[in-house]
Amino acid sequence: MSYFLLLAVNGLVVGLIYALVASGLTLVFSVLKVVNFGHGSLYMLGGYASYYLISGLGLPPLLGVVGAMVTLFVFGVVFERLVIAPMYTDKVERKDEYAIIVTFGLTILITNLALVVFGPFAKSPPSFMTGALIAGPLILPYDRLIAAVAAVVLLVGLSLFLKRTALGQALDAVSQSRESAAVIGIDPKRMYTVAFGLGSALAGGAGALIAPVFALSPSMGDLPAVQAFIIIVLGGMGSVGGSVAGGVLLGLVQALGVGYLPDPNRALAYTQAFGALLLVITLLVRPTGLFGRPHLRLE
Amino acid sequence: MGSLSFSRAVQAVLLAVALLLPLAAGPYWIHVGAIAWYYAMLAASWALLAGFAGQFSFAHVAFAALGGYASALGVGLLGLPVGVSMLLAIVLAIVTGALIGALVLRLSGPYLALFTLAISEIFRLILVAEEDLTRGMLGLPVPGLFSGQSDVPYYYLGLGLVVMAMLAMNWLLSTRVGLFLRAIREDEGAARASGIDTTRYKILVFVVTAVIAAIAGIYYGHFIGILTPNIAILPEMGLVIAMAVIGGIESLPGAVIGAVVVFLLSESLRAYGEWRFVLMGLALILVQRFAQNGLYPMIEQWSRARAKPRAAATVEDRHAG
Amino acid sequence: MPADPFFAVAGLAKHFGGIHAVEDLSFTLARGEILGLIGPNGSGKTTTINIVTGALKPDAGSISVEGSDMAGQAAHLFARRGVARTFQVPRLFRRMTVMENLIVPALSDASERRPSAEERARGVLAFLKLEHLADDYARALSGGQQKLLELGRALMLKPSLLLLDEPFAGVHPKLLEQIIEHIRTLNRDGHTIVLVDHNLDAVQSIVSRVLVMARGRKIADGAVAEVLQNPEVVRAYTGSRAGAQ
Amino acid sequence: MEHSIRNHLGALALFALAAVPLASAPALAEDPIQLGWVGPLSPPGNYSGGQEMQWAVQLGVDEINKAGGLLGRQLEVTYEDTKGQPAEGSAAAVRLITKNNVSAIFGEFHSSVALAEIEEAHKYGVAWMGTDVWADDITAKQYPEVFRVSPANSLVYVKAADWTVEQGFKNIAIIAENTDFGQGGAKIIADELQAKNVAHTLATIDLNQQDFTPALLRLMNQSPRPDAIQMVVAGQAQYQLVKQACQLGLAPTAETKLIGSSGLLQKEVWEVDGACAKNLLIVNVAQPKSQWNDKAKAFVAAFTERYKRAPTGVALEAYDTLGVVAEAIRKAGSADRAAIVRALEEIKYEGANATYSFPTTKEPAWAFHQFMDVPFTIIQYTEENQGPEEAAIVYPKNWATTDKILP
Repeated sequence: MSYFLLLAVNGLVVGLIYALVASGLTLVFSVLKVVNFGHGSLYMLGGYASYYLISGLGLPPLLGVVGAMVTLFVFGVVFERLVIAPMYTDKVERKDEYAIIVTFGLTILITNLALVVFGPFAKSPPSFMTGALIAGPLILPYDRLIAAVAAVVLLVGLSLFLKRTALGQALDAVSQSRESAAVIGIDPKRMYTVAFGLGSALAGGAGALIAPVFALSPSMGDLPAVQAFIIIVLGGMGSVGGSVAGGVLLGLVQALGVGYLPDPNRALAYTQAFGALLLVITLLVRPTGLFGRPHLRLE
Repeated sequence: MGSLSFSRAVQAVLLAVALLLPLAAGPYWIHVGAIAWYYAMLAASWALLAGFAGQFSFAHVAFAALGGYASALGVGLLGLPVGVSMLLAIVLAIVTGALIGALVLRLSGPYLALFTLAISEIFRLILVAEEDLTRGMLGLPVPGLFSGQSDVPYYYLGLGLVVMAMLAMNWLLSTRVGLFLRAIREDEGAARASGIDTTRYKILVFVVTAVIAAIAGIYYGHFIGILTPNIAILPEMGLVIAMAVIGGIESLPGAVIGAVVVFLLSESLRAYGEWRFVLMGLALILVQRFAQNGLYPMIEQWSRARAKPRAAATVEDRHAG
Repeated sequence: MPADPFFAVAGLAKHFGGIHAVEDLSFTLARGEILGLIGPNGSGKTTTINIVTGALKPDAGSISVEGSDMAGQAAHLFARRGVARTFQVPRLFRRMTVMENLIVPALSDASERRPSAEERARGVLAFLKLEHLADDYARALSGGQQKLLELGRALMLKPSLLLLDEPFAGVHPKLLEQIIEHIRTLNRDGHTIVLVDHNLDAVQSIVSRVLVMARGRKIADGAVAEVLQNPEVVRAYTGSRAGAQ
Repeated sequence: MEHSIRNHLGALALFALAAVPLASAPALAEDPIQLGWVGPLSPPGNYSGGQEMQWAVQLGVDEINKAGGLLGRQLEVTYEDTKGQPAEGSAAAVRLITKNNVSAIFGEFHSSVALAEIEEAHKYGVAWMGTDVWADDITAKQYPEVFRVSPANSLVYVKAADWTVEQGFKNIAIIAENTDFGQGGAKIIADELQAKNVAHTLATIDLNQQDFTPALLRLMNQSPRPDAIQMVVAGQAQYQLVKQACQLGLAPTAETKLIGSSGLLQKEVWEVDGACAKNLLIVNVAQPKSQWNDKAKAFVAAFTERYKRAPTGVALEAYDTLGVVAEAIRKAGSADRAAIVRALEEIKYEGANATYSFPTTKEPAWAFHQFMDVPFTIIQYTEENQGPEEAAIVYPKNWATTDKILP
């Protein structure tokens, strides 16, 4: 039983971290209706940004995270204005494909640039707090705990922001319907820029928070990006609450799968396949996601 | 019809260059050329799938892996003659292509992309994990097809396969099927309302492109002599997408030229290391941003405008090829 | 009862979650008839069109086309049976030429060859006075021209029943007359037509019979003058009528 | 027609641009001696290992050239990034052989890539010298052109497995990365443990994976808990394994030892793992500091000076690979390919890490052209921020600085 509990708690904590990674992707999807295939590289950039802010400018770790979010916000805004924005004009015909290609191109660009600029060796910013919380059978490294708590704070903050602030409500309105938002005087294009900037900031924040848990490398974003894709599909694309549920579900499935499948070697080798399989099945059986609001793309 | 003659002329010249290349180039460029044909087949068939039929799939290199591994295992595991093994691999590609095509019927846009990405990853993980069968990352040895040391036979085999794939796809596009695929890409609901059995044609296009990808993979495996699951990693898919998009996602010759140019450029710029891929990512974004239909159709259009200046530029012959 | 009910729906129902988009809808059409299907926004008109053309599967009910029940069959089979439609906002094959747009439905019949399809398409273009645009991309057409082209595309199916979803919405007044004229001509030539609009005024000059829907249900069905007297219709339209103008 | 063709030249220019390299000039006789290096410098290859190798080689090249070159000619090495992809490797090999006209090829980190490269080397009769590729198959093919300075899996991991048995471990967990290196090494260890009847479990991990906690929890809850965990992981995932095993209190502890691979010799281990890396045991294929000859000392000093980091075993191997090839050219008295191949069979070269020779014994198959006296140590970090050369040596006995494993 305590074994199960150990696995489950670990899965839960990791799942919350996953949800944080996915939150920016969710926000961008809900407002722009675009899956940002460059999300993983923004996450990676955030990790490095905080590393250099902490080690270069000597900022305290948590301020490094904030700095990374600001940096990535600016980056996201610029990228949206320069590259994504033309999508809303008539010049771009295949909008879905356009968005996939430019964001995927961003990944190729940034991942390789990172290799040249940041170098091939692993880097790691200092821990927020060394050691682990030990309570009975439970063992939780503090860095993970802090990342998970920060994830909850950021996710709750994001939800409140969307519900309670004028800007958030405007974003939410655009995510429900561009047309009606425009009717009540919201400029959807401005909201797209804001959403992409915020989505990038959230990706960067996630990378910065997770950097001390795992190490930094130019390819560190590849896997989290895939996991984030899985989560937003599980959660029903575009729903923050759904993403949290999706993240936790993914964390649990992976932890318990690795913990209990009979052949330990295969169980581990297939860790990532569990999530991918979950995505495949969800899209086939319940394309609206397990927890999310229904979306319009499916006829 | 200016573009038709233009496209024909360019393709004839390029084909002649390709045919004569082994006479002029050293073994290295023949080797590189032989690999370029692999990417040319993948890029062109992906362009048919994504550009013409609007099925933006991330599973295309997985089909190449399927073909390569199936053919290699047929020889190595089942002891089949190479020809039989290849046929078996193609049959497997037909079945799998139809299955995937049927599974994704209701999905489009980002959903289709994510679904195929997940399927592709699962397949790759199976290749890695089932090492008793596939030898995992150690790599599966694949017997060669020709005795002798020269890569020239492979080069011409690859070129022949590219030409045959192009002829087959062009033929398909010239029939009503080509029209239907484009109609489905433009608006699936309207296509159905126009009497098209969209299910049938979507499955068909997955089967056709899966078979071409599998043939590419079979060729590649037997040529390189070893297969690893890395053949199906996401960056490889990214390379194929970049090739097709840069060349022209809605132009089969554009995709082939894109594949050859991108691959040869990345080979000849090896001295620049990772910067090549930085450039490729940048090129992908810029082409998509400023020339959505790719560089080849742009050049085509430009040449037509030069040859026959006229006001109405709306008429295009997109079947030029 | 019409003399020749070649098209009949009975007990049609469609629910989305808790919303009853269409509930217990029955009506018949005689060959050559022209029917106005009207009702306020959200009354279930488009859902009805979607169901009787196979784009949506009904939760209950039957759709009989020339005697055979087609409820639940795929959309392309309806089209092949001659049930053709247009959409509220034109859904053309935007990056295909006008000619290509037209021959797609023709060629969906495996026995039709391309030359004959193109010839028929030229006939349709002549009828719609769009000959000069044959080689233009559909996306380059004006809004009204797009509506016309969509009508032409439906005609290429040699339809026995034509369902036009708000053919007048967003059309320039100059083209409006033209479209009305086309519809009249088509009806004269023997096409059975269902004309969907939320605006009764727009359709009453063309149709003789109207079917009124409100909240998914049929509330009236009959001659125009008669239906206009129906108190339920008046009630359904109070308030929404001004907005519909 | 003429007119239209002129208009088409623009399109052809695109193709011509790609074809420019076709026209590069052949090498002149008194040009530098050309050598080719192959290895991963970008993903999905193990690019950090490849980078260290490349640096070490360039250091050696500069030294040779500064001292007047080889046979009076300068030495020039073309570096090819093979990305850990076999197709890249074979293309790189063909390119080096036919275009750069190299006299010999050396390097490589990934066995699967090496296996593709040696086909080309064999085809063209060019010597190929492996730096850090461990699959038995490479030398087992017994191509006359193929040599290896690095250990074969059977050479090292049999020793490593034997050592764990000698230490009296009764229940060993093997964690291997899903690469040619990991899967190959794990299989050898598993087979050896099987042969000696020692209980073991195998777990394969993906290198992209970052969270191994569930797998480690599973090991923790195994009954009995493993008393040693042997990691056969080259990539950065190994840092994560160490950190997570330590945070869970699984290993390295008195109850469970943690044995890692040479990736943990890089200084980043302290940045990522901090105190957790203390008491780590590491399989190292380099000589201990006490055994360093002048060459090794000079190399380590020069490398540290130039690249601001201490070299690991891989760098030493890479440096020596170049040394071996250069020695063969000296011995052959020419840069002729066949002469180099012949010279390599007769060579006895004292490098920084060992004295190299390449036997022609054919039994066992992998021993052909395999350097057999690979220095093999197991070290243990005893202090934080320790360099590998300062670490305690626990194996072999004649080099050991301690007879006690901590903690």
